[in-house]
Amino acid sequence: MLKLTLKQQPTVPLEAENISPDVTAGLANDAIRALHVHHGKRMCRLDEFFDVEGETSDDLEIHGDASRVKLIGRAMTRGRIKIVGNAGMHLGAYMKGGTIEVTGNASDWVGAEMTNGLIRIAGNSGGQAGAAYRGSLAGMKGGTIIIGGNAGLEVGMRMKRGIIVVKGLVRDFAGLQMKGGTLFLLGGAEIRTGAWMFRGTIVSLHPLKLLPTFAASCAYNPSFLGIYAKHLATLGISIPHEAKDGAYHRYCGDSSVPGHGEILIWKGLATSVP
Amino acid sequence: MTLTIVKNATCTFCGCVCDDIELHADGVRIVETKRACSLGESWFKNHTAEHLYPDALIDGHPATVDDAVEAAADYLLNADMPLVYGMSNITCEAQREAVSLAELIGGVIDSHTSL
Amino acid sequence: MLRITGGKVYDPANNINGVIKDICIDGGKIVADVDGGRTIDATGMIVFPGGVDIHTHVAGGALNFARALTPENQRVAAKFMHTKTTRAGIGGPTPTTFATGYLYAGMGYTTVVEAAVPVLSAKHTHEELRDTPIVDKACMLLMANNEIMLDLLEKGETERAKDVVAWLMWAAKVYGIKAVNPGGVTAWKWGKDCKQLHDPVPGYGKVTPGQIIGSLAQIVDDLGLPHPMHLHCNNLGAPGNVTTTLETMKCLEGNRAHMAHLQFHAYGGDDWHTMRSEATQIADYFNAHPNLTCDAGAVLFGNSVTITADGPWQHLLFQLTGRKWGNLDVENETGCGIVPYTYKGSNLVNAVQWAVGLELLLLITDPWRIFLTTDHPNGACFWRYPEIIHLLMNADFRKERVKKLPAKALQRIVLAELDREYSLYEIAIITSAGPARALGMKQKGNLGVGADADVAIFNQNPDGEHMFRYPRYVIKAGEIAVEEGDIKNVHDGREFVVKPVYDEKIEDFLRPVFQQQYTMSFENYPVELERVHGLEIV
Amino acid sequence: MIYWGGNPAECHPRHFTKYSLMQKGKFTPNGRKDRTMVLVDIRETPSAKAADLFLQIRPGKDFEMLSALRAIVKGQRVNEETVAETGLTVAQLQDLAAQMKAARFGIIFFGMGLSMTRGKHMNSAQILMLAAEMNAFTKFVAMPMRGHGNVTGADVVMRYTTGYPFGVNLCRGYPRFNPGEFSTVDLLVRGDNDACLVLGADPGATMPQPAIDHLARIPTITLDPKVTHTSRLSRVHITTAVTGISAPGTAYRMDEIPLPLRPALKSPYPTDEEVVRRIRQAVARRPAWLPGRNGKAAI
Repeated sequence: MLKLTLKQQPTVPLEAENISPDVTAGLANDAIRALHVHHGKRMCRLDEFFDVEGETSDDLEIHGDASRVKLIGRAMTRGRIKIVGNAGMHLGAYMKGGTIEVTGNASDWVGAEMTNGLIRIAGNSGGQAGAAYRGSLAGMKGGTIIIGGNAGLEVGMRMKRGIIVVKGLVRDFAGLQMKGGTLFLLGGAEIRTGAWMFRGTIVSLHPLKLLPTFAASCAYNPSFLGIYAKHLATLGISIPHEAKDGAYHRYCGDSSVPGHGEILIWKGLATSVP
Repeated sequence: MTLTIVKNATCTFCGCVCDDIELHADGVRIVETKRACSLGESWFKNHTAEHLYPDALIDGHPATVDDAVEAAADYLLNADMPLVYGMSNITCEAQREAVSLAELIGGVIDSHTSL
Repeated sequence: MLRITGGKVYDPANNINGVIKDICIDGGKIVADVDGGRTIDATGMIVFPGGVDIHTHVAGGALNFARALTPENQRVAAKFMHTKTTRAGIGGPTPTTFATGYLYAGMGYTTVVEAAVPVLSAKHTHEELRDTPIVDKACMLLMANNEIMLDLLEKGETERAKDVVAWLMWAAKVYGIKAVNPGGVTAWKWGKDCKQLHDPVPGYGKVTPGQIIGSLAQIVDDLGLPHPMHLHCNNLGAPGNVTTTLETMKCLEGNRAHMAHLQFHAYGGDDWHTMRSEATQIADYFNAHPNLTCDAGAVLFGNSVTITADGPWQHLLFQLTGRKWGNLDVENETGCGIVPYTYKGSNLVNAVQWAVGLELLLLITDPWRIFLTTDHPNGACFWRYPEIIHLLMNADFRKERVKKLPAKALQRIVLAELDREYSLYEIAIITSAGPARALGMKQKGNLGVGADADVAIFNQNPDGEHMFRYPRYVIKAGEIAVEEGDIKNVHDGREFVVKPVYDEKIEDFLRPVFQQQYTMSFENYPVELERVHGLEIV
Repeated sequence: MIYWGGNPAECHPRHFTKYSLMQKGKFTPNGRKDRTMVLVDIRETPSAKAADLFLQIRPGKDFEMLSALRAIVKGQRVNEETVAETGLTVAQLQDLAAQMKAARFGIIFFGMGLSMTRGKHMNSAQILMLAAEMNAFTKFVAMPMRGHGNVTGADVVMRYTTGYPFGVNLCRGYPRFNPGEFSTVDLLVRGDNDACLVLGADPGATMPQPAIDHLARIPTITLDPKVTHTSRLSRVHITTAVTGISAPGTAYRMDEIPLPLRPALKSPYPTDEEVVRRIRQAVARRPAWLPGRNGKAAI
């Protein structure tokens, strides 16, 4: 395992797309120390900011408050990154495989436009997790993002495939312009959830304030949730899906687009139809 | 004193940028505006050609423009991530210079649009 | 002073076909001989006059709007780093101004014509051209939907219309006149289009697209402009538009005209399902009518952005693609639509479009009358021209490509049957000598004594694409601008502007009309001379 | 003609008379009489007097109402109860949709009441999409009502030089764009910059406090015709001539039409253009910063 310890807080954001198993694996520690990072406009050596210890491998651990270190694990295809602390923007953006774990919080654009792999944030995340960058046609196209705490704006914007689970509260525009995939909101959402969604599924365990362009279609026990529940159970997440408590209100929309997305709101907590 | 009359002047107070204004100026201030709206009129009349402010300030003290320009260049070039911001009340020619400067100092450049 | 020695020279304007001879340069011009100075040993290389792009969209309000509309293209496009000599920029379908200059020069092109400028935003176009380095520039003024013009044609006042056109040209500081979907863009302000050449334009009683085309071509000829009317026909891109195109060409008999991006106007069939190539029909007519020139407007597969003053067509394309759409209406003058588009080899319609561009280039027999363009960025990006050159020079390679098209497409095109291969001499004509002649730019597109010293030198290579993508040297105005892919010397290009003769009294007619119809002051309307950088009045 | 979240009567006083509502046109010979004007806003501003129809919506409900309107235009279903929460009824929206479709040429001007409230650029995107979709029925366009004088010019210039309209990061030597990451308020609130050049703006008076605090912490340089709040927290202030009054040049109207400036006064101060050029030249005299040629595009 390779261990990077942040020894000096960057004064301006540090861009470190070279912190990725794809780059470091197979390199001697001295070569890793000499990798480039960008401190604002200056190109620096990695060891100006990080102590490098341990053996080179696919397994990377980062210690310290890396909340100003951007682009960790950008486009990684394999291996594991564990961040003991916080992570900066674009964590695992364009990720194609492997695992990223964060014990603290992450910033915006976690797993943006990722195609595969697993990202797990224990704390809160910023906005645009699994989203499309501005102008892009599609956000995440595969893989899984699990956020233990709250999340910001536009989570899952334009996502096409894959799963996002947020245990805490998400802010506005969750699942904005969603084209597919599944978004689990275990802690509810603020407003405008599923705006402009074409396809895909948003599952919420809390009542949601929906846009006027979503229409109630029915209440039922979606059998497909059983398959998701089984998969999510392996990641330590449970969702109600059994016959006794697994009933959901189903809404479809967004009719302004017009789209064929669905929002499932768990009946257990939804005392009245929103 | 004779008045300078400028026809088809352009008002840059709001986004309409009306270009049919007539201005009468006495060398120091604009004394009359024709066709300008109330906002435009006060915009034109509130600015004079008087030397009301120091040419430049460094750390709050009056300084020459030359010294201020050198100080600015040092600060911006030495910074790791300088920011150039504003640009909505300056001319396109100045904006063009600002982009060129931002490139030279390796910074971020942004306008009011992002607000 | 500079001497290029040992290279095989292709200078079609002077009938020089692959002769090894020296080219000497002094004071930015080609001269008979020089004494001293640097010598470039071009042994094993070919020497071309610098490329001339007769129809491209590289500056102006519409293109700039497209830049804002497509950050996703910029994000993945080639990046131009800030260096000691060059400015930062971005390539892709809508390159930044600095990158545009570097990209053109990097491909051996030294003159470009921005093909669509409205008077109202001409100031802006010139600002952008000022920041487009190295290459020389000229622009075409959008005229066929100008309401003042149409009103005059409606009343039959063609003499006055001629003065108005001349005045507007000088006001906008342009080189030529462009007509886009005559009448159709005006109709678009009503949400309509002009599909029939001889039906009145919506909002008018008498004037028809056919009449606009005829009158404007006559005006351009009467004014004696160096370049004929530059025409984008009605019904662009629509299946079956070959009828309109042929009718249009008939309206032009007796006048000169340049048919822009002819590829988009050579389709048969009744709808998208039956669309087929009519390149043969178009080429047959075209070959028999020497009053016409054209450019290909070829399509290549890949990501692009379509930008055209043809507003109604763009709305249709927006509905077809369901992607983004930008629309600009320019007061009384013209309009514009912008839709990002991806041409796919697997798509039947796109496959036909790809073939039609090449078919026209191969079926039109006189290379002096058809020029290489992609209607950048509509059909493909200009920096992909070398790919087309390779397709033209190598029939085997082309036929391999044709085989990859959907089987259905093969029944709709004739490309598979065409064996013609372009020679280097012919390539020099369609990329440089021909467009320069059609533009009436005598100092461009040739290497004769007195011509501008714009020279492109390529390592000879059987792979045409590779050869033309990476020139060994590019010389602009006598200075080495590009050496082995590196930008060596960045200087500002010039801009060519025509000052046609008009009756000064026309301002007395225009001023009241203008004050009634425009939101801008008449005095602030013309482009000031000092705004045009490197101005050269022709 | 629809004005949405704007108050032209007070903020763009000549908009009605010179550009939009009152002007007589070739196809609208009777000026105002040939037009229908709708105002959508959260309160009855003086602009409402000019309107044929005033629709008062509840604050922060623009997005919801626009969603419903887009659906209604397309003949889709909407939820009556949630529409009612916007302060309007489905019937009112249906009537608005019908009027819009009946127009020969429709235009929506949207102001900061829309683009600066919760949802921000999504609200603008929503209204632009509505206008685009209206073209299936009749001719329709939409345009933002830009506030500050030459903010449009800044967009235009940045687009052709860098490819992006605002918030452009040149730290890696080529332009990058990501609103929210490289936009000023976010940068300053996070404390990401270590120097700032302010050109003709007064963030010290208008921005959130954490952003102002950061500007005071780092070397800030301000160019302005007056000594402003920002000047007072700056290390360097340079007084400049006033755009259009004593400084010549070009400004863009909100529809991206460039206009020449004709200054009536001669300023004792240099222009912004001149000062920025002098700073650039001063930077160029120092050892150059050049970007590291490292790898591929980061974002």
